[in-house]
Amino acid sequence: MTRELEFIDLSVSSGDQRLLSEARGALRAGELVAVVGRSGSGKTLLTKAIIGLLPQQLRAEGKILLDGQRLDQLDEKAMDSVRGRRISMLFQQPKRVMNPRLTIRAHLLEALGAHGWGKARQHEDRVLSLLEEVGLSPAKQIASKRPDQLSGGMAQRAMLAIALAADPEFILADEPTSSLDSILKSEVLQLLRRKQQERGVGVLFVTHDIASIQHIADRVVVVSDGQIVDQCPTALIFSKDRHSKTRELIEASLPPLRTLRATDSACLLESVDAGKNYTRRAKGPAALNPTSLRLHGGQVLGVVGRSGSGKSTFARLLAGLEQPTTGRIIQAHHNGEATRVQVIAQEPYSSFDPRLTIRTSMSAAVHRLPAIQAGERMAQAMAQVGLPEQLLDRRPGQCSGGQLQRLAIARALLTEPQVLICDESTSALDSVAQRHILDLLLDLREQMGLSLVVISHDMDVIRYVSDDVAVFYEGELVEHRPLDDFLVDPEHQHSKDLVAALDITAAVPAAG
Amino acid sequence: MARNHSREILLSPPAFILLAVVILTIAAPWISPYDPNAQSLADRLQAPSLAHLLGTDALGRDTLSRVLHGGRFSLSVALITTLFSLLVGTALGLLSAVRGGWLDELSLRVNDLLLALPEIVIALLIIAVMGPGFSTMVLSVGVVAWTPTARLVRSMAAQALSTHHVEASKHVGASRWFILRHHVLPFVAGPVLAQAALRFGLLLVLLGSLSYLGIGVQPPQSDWGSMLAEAQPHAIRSPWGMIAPGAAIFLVSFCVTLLGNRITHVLGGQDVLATEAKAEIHD
Amino acid sequence: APEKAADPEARVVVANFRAPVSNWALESDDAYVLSIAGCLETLAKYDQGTKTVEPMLATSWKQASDTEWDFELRKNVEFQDGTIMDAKAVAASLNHVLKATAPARAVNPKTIKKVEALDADTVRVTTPGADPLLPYRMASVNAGVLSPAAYTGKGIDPMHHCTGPFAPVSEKAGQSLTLDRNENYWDGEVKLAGGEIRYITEGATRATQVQTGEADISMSIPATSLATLEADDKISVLKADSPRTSTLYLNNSRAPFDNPELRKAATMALDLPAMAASIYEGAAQPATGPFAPSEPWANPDLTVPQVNLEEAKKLVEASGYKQEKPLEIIAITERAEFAGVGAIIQEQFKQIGLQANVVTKSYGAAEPDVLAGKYDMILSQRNRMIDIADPIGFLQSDYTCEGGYNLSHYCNEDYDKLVGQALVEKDETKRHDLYRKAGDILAEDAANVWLVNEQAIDAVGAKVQGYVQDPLTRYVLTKDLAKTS
Amino acid sequence: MLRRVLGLGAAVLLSSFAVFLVPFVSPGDPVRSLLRARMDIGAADEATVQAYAEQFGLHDPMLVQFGRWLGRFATGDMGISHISGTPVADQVLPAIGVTLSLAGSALLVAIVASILLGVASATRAGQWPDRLITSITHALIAIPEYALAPLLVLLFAVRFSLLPSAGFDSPASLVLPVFILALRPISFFTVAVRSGVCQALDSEHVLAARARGLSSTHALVRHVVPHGLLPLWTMVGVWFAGLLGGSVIVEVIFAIPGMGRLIFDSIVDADIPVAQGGVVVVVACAVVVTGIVDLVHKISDPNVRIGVRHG
Ligand SMILES: Nc1ncnc2c1ncn2[C@@H]1O[C@H](COP(=O)(O)OP(=O)(O)OP(=O)(O)O)[C@@H](O)[C@H]1O
Ligand SMILES: Nc1ncnc2c1ncn2[C@@H]1O[C@H](COP(=O)(O)OP(=O)(O)OP(=O)(O)O)[C@@H](O)[C@H]1O
Ligand SMILES: [Mg+2]
Ligand SMILES: [Mg+2]
Ligand code: NI
Repeated sequence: MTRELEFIDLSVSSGDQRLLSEARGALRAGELVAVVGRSGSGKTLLTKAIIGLLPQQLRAEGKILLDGQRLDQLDEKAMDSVRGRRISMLFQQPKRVMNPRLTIRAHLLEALGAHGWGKARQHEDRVLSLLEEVGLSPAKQIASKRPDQLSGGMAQRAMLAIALAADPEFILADEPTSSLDSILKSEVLQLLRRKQQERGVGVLFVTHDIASIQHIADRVVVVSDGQIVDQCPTALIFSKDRHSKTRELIEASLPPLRTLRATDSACLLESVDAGKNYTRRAKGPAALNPTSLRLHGGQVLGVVGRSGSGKSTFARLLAGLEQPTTGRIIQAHHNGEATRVQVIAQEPYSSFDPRLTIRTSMSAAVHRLPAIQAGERMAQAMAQVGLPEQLLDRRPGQCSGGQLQRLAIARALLTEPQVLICDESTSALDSVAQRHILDLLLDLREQMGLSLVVISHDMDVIRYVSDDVAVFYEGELVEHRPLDDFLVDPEHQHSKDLVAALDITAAVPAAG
Repeated sequence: MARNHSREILLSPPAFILLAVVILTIAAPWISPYDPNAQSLADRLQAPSLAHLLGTDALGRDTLSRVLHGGRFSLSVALITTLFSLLVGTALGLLSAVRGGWLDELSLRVNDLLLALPEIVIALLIIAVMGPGFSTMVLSVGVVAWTPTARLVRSMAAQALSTHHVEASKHVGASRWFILRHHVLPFVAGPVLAQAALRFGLLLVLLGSLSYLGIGVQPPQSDWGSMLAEAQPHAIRSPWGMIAPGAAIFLVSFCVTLLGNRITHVLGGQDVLATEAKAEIHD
Repeated sequence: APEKAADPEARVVVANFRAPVSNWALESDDAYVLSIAGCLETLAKYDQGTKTVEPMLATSWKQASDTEWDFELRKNVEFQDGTIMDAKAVAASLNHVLKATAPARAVNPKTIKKVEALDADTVRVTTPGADPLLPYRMASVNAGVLSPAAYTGKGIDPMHHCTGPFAPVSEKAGQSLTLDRNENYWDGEVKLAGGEIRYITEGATRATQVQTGEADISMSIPATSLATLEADDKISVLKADSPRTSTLYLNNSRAPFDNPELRKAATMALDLPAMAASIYEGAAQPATGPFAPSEPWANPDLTVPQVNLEEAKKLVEASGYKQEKPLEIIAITERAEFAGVGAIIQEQFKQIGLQANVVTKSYGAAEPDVLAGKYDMILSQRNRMIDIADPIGFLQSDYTCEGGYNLSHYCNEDYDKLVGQALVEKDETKRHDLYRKAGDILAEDAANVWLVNEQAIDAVGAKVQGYVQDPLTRYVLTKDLAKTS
Repeated sequence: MLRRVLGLGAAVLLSSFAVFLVPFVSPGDPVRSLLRARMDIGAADEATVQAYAEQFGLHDPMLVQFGRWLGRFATGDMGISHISGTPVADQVLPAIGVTLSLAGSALLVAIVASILLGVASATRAGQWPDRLITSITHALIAIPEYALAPLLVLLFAVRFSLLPSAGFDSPASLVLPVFILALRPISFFTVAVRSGVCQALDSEHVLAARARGLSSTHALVRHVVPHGLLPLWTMVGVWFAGLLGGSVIVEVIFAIPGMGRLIFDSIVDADIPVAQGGVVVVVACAVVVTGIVDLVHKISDPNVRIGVRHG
């Protein structure tokens, strides 16, 4: 008999509000099931409900069966021996879910159920072999590190080691790759898939990005507004007659198509050997080594690179938010006015003051104009980003992430910029919202001749929007070329990895 | 603060009690049954009776009348001190958060110093210079009392200023005043108000302790603290003299703290004591 | 019931109102603490019962001349460290006090010129002028005698360096002094095994301590605690006339109280018995004049002034005083009860048409103005026998025209003449007569309003035996003090 | 750190100078005040005052006197008490010892109590035990200790004879003063622990630990409480500093020869070297304590250690 984790009529409610209603499904050992859905659709609640760790104020109903045993009827103590041993979890932010005070070893020992005195020594071998298994070496050294001493990719691997520690039958993975850049993402995905197949574990893989799992998942479950609206084997998910929500998700995944781009030759912004060193000591590694680059009117420049490679620093220099320590940024002058540059931040929710109405926040950009004129300008900007004017009188908490990111763009438009810098402006959004924002940006360029600098760690995004690509690696601009050339023939090793990652997800064999 | 918020705060039991106490003390000259200073040596240290609802003190003065009149002094000193420290603390806290640099450094050090110096010692220093009295009490406590507010405002304002949305506002050209008015003040106001309520309660107790030690209000004027000190020797024979002013201090301080807590609650914040806790944390 | 037998192993805990602050300097009030502790002894001793000066460490004394006194020392007295108390040691002890920068009230270069050892057992004390009161001075605690080893480079070390029935063995700074019985005491067997003097400056706390049994004897119980302690049958409360009179000092040197009529009116306005019964809880007697009635030089014919508002009002009118602004009564904060006293006086003055405000100040803050004559009234309190058991110092400094502590700025030549005579009068009866006459003049002139004579109140636990109250707070741990188990 | 040390130096100088000024600005002759502390009320004559002032140089110009004090202080000498004539250190050191043990035990009690109360109420957030504890903590800070202390003495010392009414010698004599001193810190600490633990309970790493199969008590002990106590330690430092000289009332009521009282009395008596010494020691101790707490905080909080600012 294959082992099976089944949930029947599982509902989660907060007060009278149903957040998840009557979900039904099953996960067999050795199977990787993807749960996809837009942000807020209830994917996380589903996993938490299964493992019995819903927040206090939420209530779950329905049956959860593990090999026929009712988990929902177990007491806390019995549940404790299920968690970790038979079902374990992977999370989106590995660093946030580890105790910053404890070493990786301590976390692993804890997962092994061995945090008592004297047991640590006995389990040392197991700890090391687990770390090696997930590709973390030298294992001994890494075991003694604390979470904040690891990079994102390493931390996610460590998290996987912890999840595998007690040899569970099932793993519930809640967006474990969405905080990683594309290279890491594909690495971790492959690793997860490999382990899952080696060990015959059943994995419930939660994601909002249907494209990323198309080659690894056995089955797909689509969640929308708290309901499971569709489920089928992965191969069938792309057929035209699926549920509309499924279609929406699939359409949002970025196609490698490219629209026609016309760049005018006027140079708006130029970086001449601009570099930045935050540390006072000249010896220390610079955040950004001297970089030279030109930005033309109507151009879309895609900027990629690992975390910490200096992308944001470069953006801040371009926007004039920071003074370069070497070189300079030259703004072109037209009719006596310098190029206006605006920045759109990554996190939509934190870029508006939660206490203020959107109108008040937006008025910061036009507070020098008379009230009537300011109102007109705001209305105009709202129209440009395709939002109804009523939204202005809401507070950020009452808007969705996608709406807020549009509002942030509208606010930037109020200053009539010529260059818009989007620093990871879509990475906090689900795939559908992301697609909409990217399309909006391309529209704006088309209509208003805006130049865009799009910073992203996601090669799909870069490929979708860019005319030219700039690759940063360890504080250095290592490659700057038109997109076409770049995709065909990347020069730098890192660029090669990036381009390869675009295909690697596809190269992982699906279980047959 | 939205209208319904104010209602939620103002219609709570502690608010009612406080309002009642304030009205009673303001109306003291008209409603108190006796002249608070009228002595009747024959009727000293009486237990509560119909004639004297809270009994009489060692000079045969009516305790109820004295508690009512004493409240005028206690409450007004505490109020003025609180307002004083609120103004000074907010101004300095904002200044050091916004300006930073040496000003910030200086105010941090002054804070450190005032934290380390015992409050009563500071009060003594000022009393030594100015002699006891109303203004001395306000000043001697006020000199230290602004520091928690300043620390809170500084840390809250710094927090507000370091948010992404302030950064975003700055990018689109918001003026300093715009940021202060829309992003900083609304963020700071709630906790500061709540803290002021808490401070009021604490100051009421502290001011009482000055009077109790005999370095606060000077007879024949009296406040709750000095009434306590006067009544303490007779505590066994006539506990009412102690219980009444003690309970008054406790009640007002308690209610005002609860009120402060309610303010933060309504604003979705933490316990008012926790804002104080946060204010204590500084670098 | 028959008395239980004393326990020879018992120790007595005394809650004292005074803490030593001057590193046991004998010229300071620390000498009182050592005396109370049964450690420090003097050549002579003033006996409250017989009202005479009696031998102590000296067996006798005689005047060699007007200014020279020879004290014959008791033989075979040993200090607690085993050394012999000889004339050299005594002279050295006294000379130490004489040389102090801030000299003692009774023993200082103005009253004693020099002290020298005539032979092993005789000490000669020379005074600058004739001083019939010298034996009184030698009975003052400041004239105590310590072993030469007590005088160290760092100050005075009293441990095992006295002659008394108890030897100090250890001290907890700011808290207490522990003593053990002196096995070799010259005056016979010591009944207690030892004792402890606790320094507790808060009166209410002293009262509580005897109530809980933590202390066996509590000295100077505040009036406010009296009723509670008297209600407790495990405690006996002892009272005695003390030489302290709470006084409303009137500024005789400036308007309006330079007018004797107005001063008399003030006297008549105040209801002293009511004051004594209320604020002082009956622990003080309404004053009849400058002296307490039990003092040998008090005029027995003086009575408590009667309240006479009518007469007082008339006197105020007759004095022609037009009140423009309220007078000021300074109540010193060192004495908590003065605030209440001031409030009562304020009320009663109102009835005769005198408006007054009470201002509380620490004595230190008030002193410069008061000494300079810039005040109306001050409530204060004076110990007439703080230096010696005779009021001459008080009469001289407080009321003569040139007196150093003449707060009321009183000046009357007749009075000065009487005091001058008393200073050199050898005969005690005659001297007391002169005091009485001087006191009568003060009363007649209504120099001040003497409010109440305070009483010394000690509370003693039931187990204590043989405690004799000393209103001058000099003796507590004595050889005869005992305690049952 | 260097800044802190400089700040400490400045703080010590400033505060000792402030204390030093008192006799110059307050009414009354400080020399007479000193003499009165040695002997009961009564005016010393001018010659005595002169001689006494001379002995300690009290009639020298103000700055000369302060300079002299500074010079001595620089060599580690806190001077001579003007009342007892003995080294100030002999009075200040025992007093700070007393106060350190008093404040230390009060804080210890407060820490233990607040951890118990705070964790209890955080883990039952919103239920009746939480509401009860919250009301108690708010009531505690409103209690005037000068009213409560005499009442407790009446109850425990006089009525039931369970505890000493005053003094500072036996452990029993510490019970009441420590309890009273601990009240206010208990309430502040409890709230801090509660909110810290609540936050920790909501944090993802606790959720993850539970998902790893850790029982709820185990997770509480290992992950929640240590994290939830972070805000507590800073508060402990601040309170310790505050209590060093701020326990005058309790010291007066219980006849404890501590620092608060020593400073209070010496200012009243104009014994300025002692007051200066006391203030210097209190301020220094306070700064050292907060420094230690900072250090502990830095070591125990990895976020602070690696220099990440957190809100
Ligand atoms: N503790 C809670 N109390 C009330 N509502 C909640 C709570 N947690 C989640 N919700 C609501 O439940 C819904 C589903 O949330 P869930 O976290 O499962 O979404 P998700 O699919 O995981 O989204 P994402 O992709 O953004 O992680 C959302 O509307 C959310 O607002
Ligand atoms: N304000 C600052 N002070 C000091 N160092 C900084 C600061 N901002 C960035 N750095 C450092 O500069 C380097 C480059 O950072 P930057 O933010 O430009 O990277 P990034 O490519 O945008 O990374 P990510 O993808 O994580 O956003 C990093 O090592 C970072 O730690
Ligand atoms: Mg989720
Ligand atoms: Mg970045
Ligand atoms: Ni911190």
